[in-house]
Amino acid sequence: MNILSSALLLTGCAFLFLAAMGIVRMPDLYIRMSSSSKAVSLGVGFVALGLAVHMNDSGVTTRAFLLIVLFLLKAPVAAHMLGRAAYMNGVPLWEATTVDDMKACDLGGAPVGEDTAAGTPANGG
Amino acid sequence: MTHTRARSRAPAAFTALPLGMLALFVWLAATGGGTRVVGLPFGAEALGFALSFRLDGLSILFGMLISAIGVLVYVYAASYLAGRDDQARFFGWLSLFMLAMIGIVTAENLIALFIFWELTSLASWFLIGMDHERSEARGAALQALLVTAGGGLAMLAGFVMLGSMAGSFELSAIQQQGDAIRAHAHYLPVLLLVAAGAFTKSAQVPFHFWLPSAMEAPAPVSAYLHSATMVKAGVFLLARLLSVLGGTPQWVALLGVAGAVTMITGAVLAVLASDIKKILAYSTVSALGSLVLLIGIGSPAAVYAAVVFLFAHALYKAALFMAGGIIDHETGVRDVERLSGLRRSMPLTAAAAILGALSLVSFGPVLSFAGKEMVVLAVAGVGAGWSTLLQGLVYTTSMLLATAAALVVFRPLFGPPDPSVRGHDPSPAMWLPPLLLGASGVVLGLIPYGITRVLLAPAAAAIHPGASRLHVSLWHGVNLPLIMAAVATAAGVVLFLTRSAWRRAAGALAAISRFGPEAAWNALLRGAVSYAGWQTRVLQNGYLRSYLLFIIVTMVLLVVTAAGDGIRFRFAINDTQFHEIFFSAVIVAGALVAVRSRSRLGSVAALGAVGYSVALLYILFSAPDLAMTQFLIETLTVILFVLVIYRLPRYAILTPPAERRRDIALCALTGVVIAGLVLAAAHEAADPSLARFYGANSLEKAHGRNIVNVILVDFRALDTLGEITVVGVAAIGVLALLRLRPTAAGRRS
Amino acid sequence: MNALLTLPIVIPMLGGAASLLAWRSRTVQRAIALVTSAALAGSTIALLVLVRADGIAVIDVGSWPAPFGIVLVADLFSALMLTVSAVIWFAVVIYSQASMDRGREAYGYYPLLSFLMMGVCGAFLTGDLFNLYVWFEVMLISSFVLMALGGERAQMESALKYVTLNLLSSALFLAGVGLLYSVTGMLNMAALAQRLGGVGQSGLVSAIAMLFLVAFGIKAAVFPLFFWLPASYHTPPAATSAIFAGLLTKVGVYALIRVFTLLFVQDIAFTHNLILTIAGLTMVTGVLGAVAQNEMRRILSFHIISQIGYMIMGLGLFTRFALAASIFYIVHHMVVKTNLFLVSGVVHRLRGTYELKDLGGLWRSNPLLGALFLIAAMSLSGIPPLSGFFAKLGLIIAGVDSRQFLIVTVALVTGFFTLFSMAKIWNEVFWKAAPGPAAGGSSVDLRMTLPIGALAAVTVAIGLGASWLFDVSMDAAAQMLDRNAYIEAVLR
Amino acid sequence: MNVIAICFAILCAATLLAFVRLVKGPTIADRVVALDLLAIISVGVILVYDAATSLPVFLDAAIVLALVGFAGTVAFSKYLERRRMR
Amino acid sequence: MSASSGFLSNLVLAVFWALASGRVTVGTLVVGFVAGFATIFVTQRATGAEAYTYKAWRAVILLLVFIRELIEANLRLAHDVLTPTHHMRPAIVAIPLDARTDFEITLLANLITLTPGTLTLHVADDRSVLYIHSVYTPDADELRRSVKEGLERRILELTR
Amino acid sequence: MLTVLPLVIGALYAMGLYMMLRRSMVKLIIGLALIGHAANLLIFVAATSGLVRGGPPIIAAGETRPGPLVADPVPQALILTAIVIGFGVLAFALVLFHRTYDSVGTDDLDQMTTTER
Amino acid sequence: MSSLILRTAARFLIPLLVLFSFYTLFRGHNQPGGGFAGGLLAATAFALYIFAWDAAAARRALVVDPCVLIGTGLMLALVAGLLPMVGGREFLTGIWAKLPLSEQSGFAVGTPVLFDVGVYLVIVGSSLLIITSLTGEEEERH
Ligand code: NA
Ligand code: NA
Repeated sequence: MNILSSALLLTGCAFLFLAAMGIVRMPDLYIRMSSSSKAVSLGVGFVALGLAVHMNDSGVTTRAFLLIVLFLLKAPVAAHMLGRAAYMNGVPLWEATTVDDMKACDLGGAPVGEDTAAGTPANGG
Repeated sequence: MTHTRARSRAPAAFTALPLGMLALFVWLAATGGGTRVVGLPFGAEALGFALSFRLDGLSILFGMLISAIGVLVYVYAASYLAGRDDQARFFGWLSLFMLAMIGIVTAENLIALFIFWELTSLASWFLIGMDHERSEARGAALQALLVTAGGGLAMLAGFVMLGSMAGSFELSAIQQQGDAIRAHAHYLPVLLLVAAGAFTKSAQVPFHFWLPSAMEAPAPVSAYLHSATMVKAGVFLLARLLSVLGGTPQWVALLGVAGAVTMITGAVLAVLASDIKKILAYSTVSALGSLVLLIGIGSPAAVYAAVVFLFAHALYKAALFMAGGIIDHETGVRDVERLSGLRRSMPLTAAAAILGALSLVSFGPVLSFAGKEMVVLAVAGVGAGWSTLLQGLVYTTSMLLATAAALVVFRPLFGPPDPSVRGHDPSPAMWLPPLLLGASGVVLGLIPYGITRVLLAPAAAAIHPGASRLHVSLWHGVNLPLIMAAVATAAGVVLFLTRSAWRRAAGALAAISRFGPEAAWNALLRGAVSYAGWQTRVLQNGYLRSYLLFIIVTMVLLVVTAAGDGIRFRFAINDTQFHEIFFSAVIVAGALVAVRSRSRLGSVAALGAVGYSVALLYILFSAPDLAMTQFLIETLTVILFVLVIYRLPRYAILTPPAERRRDIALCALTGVVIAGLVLAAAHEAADPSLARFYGANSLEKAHGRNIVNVILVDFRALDTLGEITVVGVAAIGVLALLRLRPTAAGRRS
Repeated sequence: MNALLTLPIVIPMLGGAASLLAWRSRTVQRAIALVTSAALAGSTIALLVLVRADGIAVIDVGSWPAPFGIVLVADLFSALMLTVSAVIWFAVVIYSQASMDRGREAYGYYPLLSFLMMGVCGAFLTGDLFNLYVWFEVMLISSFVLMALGGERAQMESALKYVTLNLLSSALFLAGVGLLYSVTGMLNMAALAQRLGGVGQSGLVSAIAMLFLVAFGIKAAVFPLFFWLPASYHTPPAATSAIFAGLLTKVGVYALIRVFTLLFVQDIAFTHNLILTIAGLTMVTGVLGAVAQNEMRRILSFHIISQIGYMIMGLGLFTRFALAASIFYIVHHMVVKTNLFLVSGVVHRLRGTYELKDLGGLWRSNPLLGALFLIAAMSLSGIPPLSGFFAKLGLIIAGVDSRQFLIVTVALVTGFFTLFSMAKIWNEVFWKAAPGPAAGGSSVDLRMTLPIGALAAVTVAIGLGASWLFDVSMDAAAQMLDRNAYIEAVLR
Repeated sequence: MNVIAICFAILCAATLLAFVRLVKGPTIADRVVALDLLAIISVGVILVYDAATSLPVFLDAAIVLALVGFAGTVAFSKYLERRRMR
Repeated sequence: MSASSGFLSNLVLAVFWALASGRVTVGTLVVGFVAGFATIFVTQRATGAEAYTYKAWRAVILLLVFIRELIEANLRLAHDVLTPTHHMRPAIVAIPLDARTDFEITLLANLITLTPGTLTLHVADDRSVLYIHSVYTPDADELRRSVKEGLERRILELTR
Repeated sequence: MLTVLPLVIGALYAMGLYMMLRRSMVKLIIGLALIGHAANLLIFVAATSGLVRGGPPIIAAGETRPGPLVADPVPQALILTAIVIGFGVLAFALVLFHRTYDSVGTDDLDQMTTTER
Repeated sequence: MSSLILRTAARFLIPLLVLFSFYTLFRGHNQPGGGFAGGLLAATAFALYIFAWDAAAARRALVVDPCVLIGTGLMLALVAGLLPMVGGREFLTGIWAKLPLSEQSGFAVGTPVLFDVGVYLVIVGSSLLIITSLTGEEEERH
């Protein structure tokens, strides 16, 4: 394990850890997704690079690149889809949010709280 | 029960069968002598069953009786049932009965005997139930079937035990080992079981109640099955096994008591009844009782008496039933108190009835008189104090039977003609058979020598070798039995004349029948049905949870008791790394979240996490194919869950806490048990030759480096063939479930 | 020999796959079903003749030698079961052509039936324990779909319970296979039979045996694991219940017998006495369940359970004669029980109901149906000379010879109550006058009466030919008890 | 070799955090994000494991998981959309 | 000669290079591509491949700009995640779009989402507006300008 | 791990069975899924090679046999089959439960006793 | 209500997924993959197609009716099993033919590969049938 691959692996894992911290600490869903989707692509990117360097094998390298490209494409699309759906579902924005230009188009539905804390008291069953 | 009197051509075809049988037995009797065993190449050797027949004096006597009376019954029935659309069905069952009855009396192999025995019960069920639209007929038929079949099952057990004791079901083999069997530890149970079969068939108390209710059957059936033949099957069986099971104190006591009690009970009930067929039925019960008593005594005299009495009884009782049938058929009335003065309008039927009644009284120039005498002599021969009691019982019975005879004959025929009850003699086919039977009682009584030498003596000898030296004669000179018979008959007539006094008082006696055996039997059945209802409600209660509990508890109990102490564990934590334990913990934690989560989607997401962690474990322990498939399947499962669950309601039901604690405890225990098993199994060193073989041949023979995939598509391709079928069928199932809905109109569920 | 052993699996699969390809056309599917079921009947009979002549037939699937590949093994017991199953399938296919509604036929009734048979035949033939699990799953998923096909509410509810309880059984089965592999490193039954004796911890093998007892006990519907059966068998159409009644539980019984004669014979005092107790309890609870019912098919469903008690009684007694009696009993019962359900289907077609209180008058309107019902019902009740009598006789003789008088008594008492409830059906459905106007005509499609008649004829034939079948059963039992013969045949 | 151990430790911590969000929720979308992150962390674990064992064999599993994880998230999003419209 | 045909010729050159070097591997192909680009760049006037080289250059710049923003925002966000106090002022901003085609809008949206702190929420049905949730938006107009000037312009240069 | 995994298996069986005993259909099917995982892990632990790290049963390029320290491929093949079968059956069960809810109107299993009363 | 971004991405991703699914199928014999993984990947691709557009479009795009796909797959697996029996070998025996490509990456074609393709078709057909039935039924609701 040479220095470069170790470094890459560690930074990759660090970014993944950051992503995890992000989704726990951030106040609302959208900020969590913002912080996690970037860290995720960087995180996996670095780890994949680290692996490619460590293995130094063309097959591995190409597949690592394929993985990185995949992530660069899928992460934003997934984040976008989820963000949009969450917004349409009335997932609340953090109160510090200043402007909401999207309120104009009637996408935002009333917060349907099946699973929200405010949902009716479902029980263990 | 009047029927249109359409003249139907007598179905001659059917009568051919009894005639043929009669011819056969006449030929057999003629060429008689000794015991001939004829085996047919049929049966199941491994089961010890062979269709072999024994033709000796006893079987020929019964065969003759069955076929002779059979001919007369067929002729009688042809016109009795004229105009009914189910005649063919009737004669079908009657023929099945006759052949089966002949089968019983000629069977050499106990299993063959049992087969014929059950067939007679089956035929009797259908014959009693001919008028199956009437619920009374159905009830009577079912009762008869169940009582006799129930007894039959016990008898089967007896036969099987007897067969295993003797090493064969062949009577000849069994009869040779009489002493060994009598001394065998299982002698008493065998006796009781065989007796159960005989007593139910031959309507001994307390199993007698089915016979009177079997009178729902048409007259020919009552005349044939429930007097002359079928009910005698039990007596025949006991006679047949006398040499094997007889002679022991238990035999004598069991048959003696049962016979005596049945004899007297039958007689008493006969005089209390007013329906002509019921009276005759009870008198038959009494006759069967005396026959069982005689077989119980088992002395040569008793055996001979039984043979003579049995033969005589078959003739006159069939005659009386046929006569009774004609009266019922013509006038539609069966109550003796309302019948009166029919001798003028139905002279020939009256003649038959009188002859029959005479034999029923068994006093005067009739064969049954000789039989009665021999019964008295046999009973007298019994040692110790018993003979006086038994003689007393015999005379009381003959007194009561005399009264019964009077009831049946005197008022209906000799009373003043009653304009409201009209009737006249039917066609000769109906009155000739009873007349012949009645007359034969007298003729054979006067000159018994022919019948004795040809039939009765050989039959008695077949039952008990010592019986062959005796002889039958009408006239033994004026001796005590003669005087006593006269006194009994007279007393019977007196009793008849004073019947109006005691019959009303005796009506109260009928009330006790509520506690009689029939009531007990019905209570038993009702009890069984209600218990069945309760048990099914408790076990099959419809709650899926209770079914699951049954399974889990059974599994845990069985596994724990089976494991006992024969299990060893070995705990080894040292070889694990942190992240492996961590992901295992994630699996358990994920499952816990899925269990406790309030929201369905929360549970599904947690389930997804569990699935992913399991896949990670597969990665960590070198199973790439597995992990890949698990990731794919887990995601598709989560997607399916989402698509389906989204329409289901939220969790709304809370099971009571006590129940939840119980479930938690039970499931925890199950988890411990399974974990224990896995640990113990891991402790056993297993032979890795499969893995070695696959490793060696995967590339060279199967052209593949990925051993797991090679196993799936080559080494164990049959598994995969089945597996893809499962997936294919599941998919069709999903399509069918979603697309095929019950059309509101089309479907009556 | 190679083809004969493979055909029972290939023919149904071909039929099923071809039917899927002909998904759009009902008539083609019906034709395929007829052809394949006839072909299967032919090939299984040929296999039976072969096995009867040359003894155990074995082939290594994929030419991989045992214990590495999967083997297909046909001893007399499996060949017998295959033949009877094929005959039943053929009968039910013909019956279904007349009785099955258009909707179900359009949504895969025939391919599902074929795949069910594939699972059943596979289960009877395989010599590999995990492969048996796979065939069980093929059989089960097909039965799940057949049970729910049509989507009526009653079907849904009962299918739910049927699926859940059988899935639990499969999970236990899988656990059992995993444990056995962990202990012996083998999946081939012959190899397992060799190695199980050598396992150090005796308690462990018995415990694993109990897992199999429960797993197969659920599939065979023994006490106290049978609840799925009465809850579900009376909801699908009659043809479906008929093939379920004839086959499903029998595969469970086959598996129990196979596993407790070949693999788990180390602790017979415990396991087989336990099986005997279970047999007795199954008989009693089953027949009492039937006595308590007043709907024709529920009565018949409970009878399946009580009859299963007889089949595993032979296993519990564990002598050659007892096992032979069990095999005879299974063959007899498969035919009779299928027939009774087919008859109930005709009754429903004539009167539109299965409730006894609303039925009646069929003895007058359909005497032939009555006669055929009588043959099956009386055979079930053990009335001679039909097959049921010799089956029960064999077991009673076996019981008496082994001095097990309690189970013999229970068997006889159960026989009594079986007769009681069969007579009840006869009284209510056939003898009693039809209450109210006789709803529905009295003419029945020949394609429904023909299979019933044929199966009734088979029942009579088994009765009259009891000697031949019992001898075959005795040889089959001998083969099963001679574990070394099986092991040598497979691991040659 | 301790680099791999540290990586695993970090990834375990990340998994724990993602798990916390999965449990807390509160909305479905949060759980989906958590589940998606768990999938991605699993990809990370696979890659690190590949590095540890120097066997490229598991890389395909990682690619499959990446593709499939995406499909799962999209499925949840479509579910959320439909729920609002209903 | 259009940009795409220029790209095609570049690929062909890369293949020749790999074949020339005897081993067709990923490594030789990449080197071949760079060499191919260099030759096209040098001979662009003669071969008229200006469109291709211009766009290729633009693509490289876009990539560099994106990477710069990526790293800068990640650091800011990482800081914010780790420190207890949040400095975020999130907002949902509507950005009028000049991009028209599917590819342009999707590329822009994805790049915006990828750059930390911003998440594309919705594209208006008439494709006139893009709604972005941004974590740090002290001034909405400033954000619109930086997006339009930064990423959108460079994408349009590439695609138009 | 040969001790940790059996405990996980036991826990999964316990929780799966507990969920199956609940009155809600959804919990029942989640229980079935958990038990599915448990049964698969049970076979995985049964490997004759024990739990091998970094030894996938794949023959390396240039070799004709797998290395010495390789995981037992048999359980992996069995589990793969069991997983796919489990998926098929679970998919059907899911749709069946959904259709049952449609026709019965509730997902409370205690209300589904009509076919047996 | 489907999103433009998803559709554009799908236009690129779905072909990639399908390509990867064939890749997984055909290398399955030597590398992790095979009929199951390949089939499930193709099913995932199709699921994406449904989410990007809608179930009705998906069914139209699907040339073959899933039931027929399943039938073909089963038939193919059966044929792969029966072929060796023509030569007298046992059911499902692997019969191999060596295509003259270079030794190292020689592409051997045998009945097990055909069998694996059968598995692939059944898995794809079944998954599609399940997903289209569920999503189709879903859309009928609205
Ligand atoms: Na082990
Ligand atoms: Na961003």
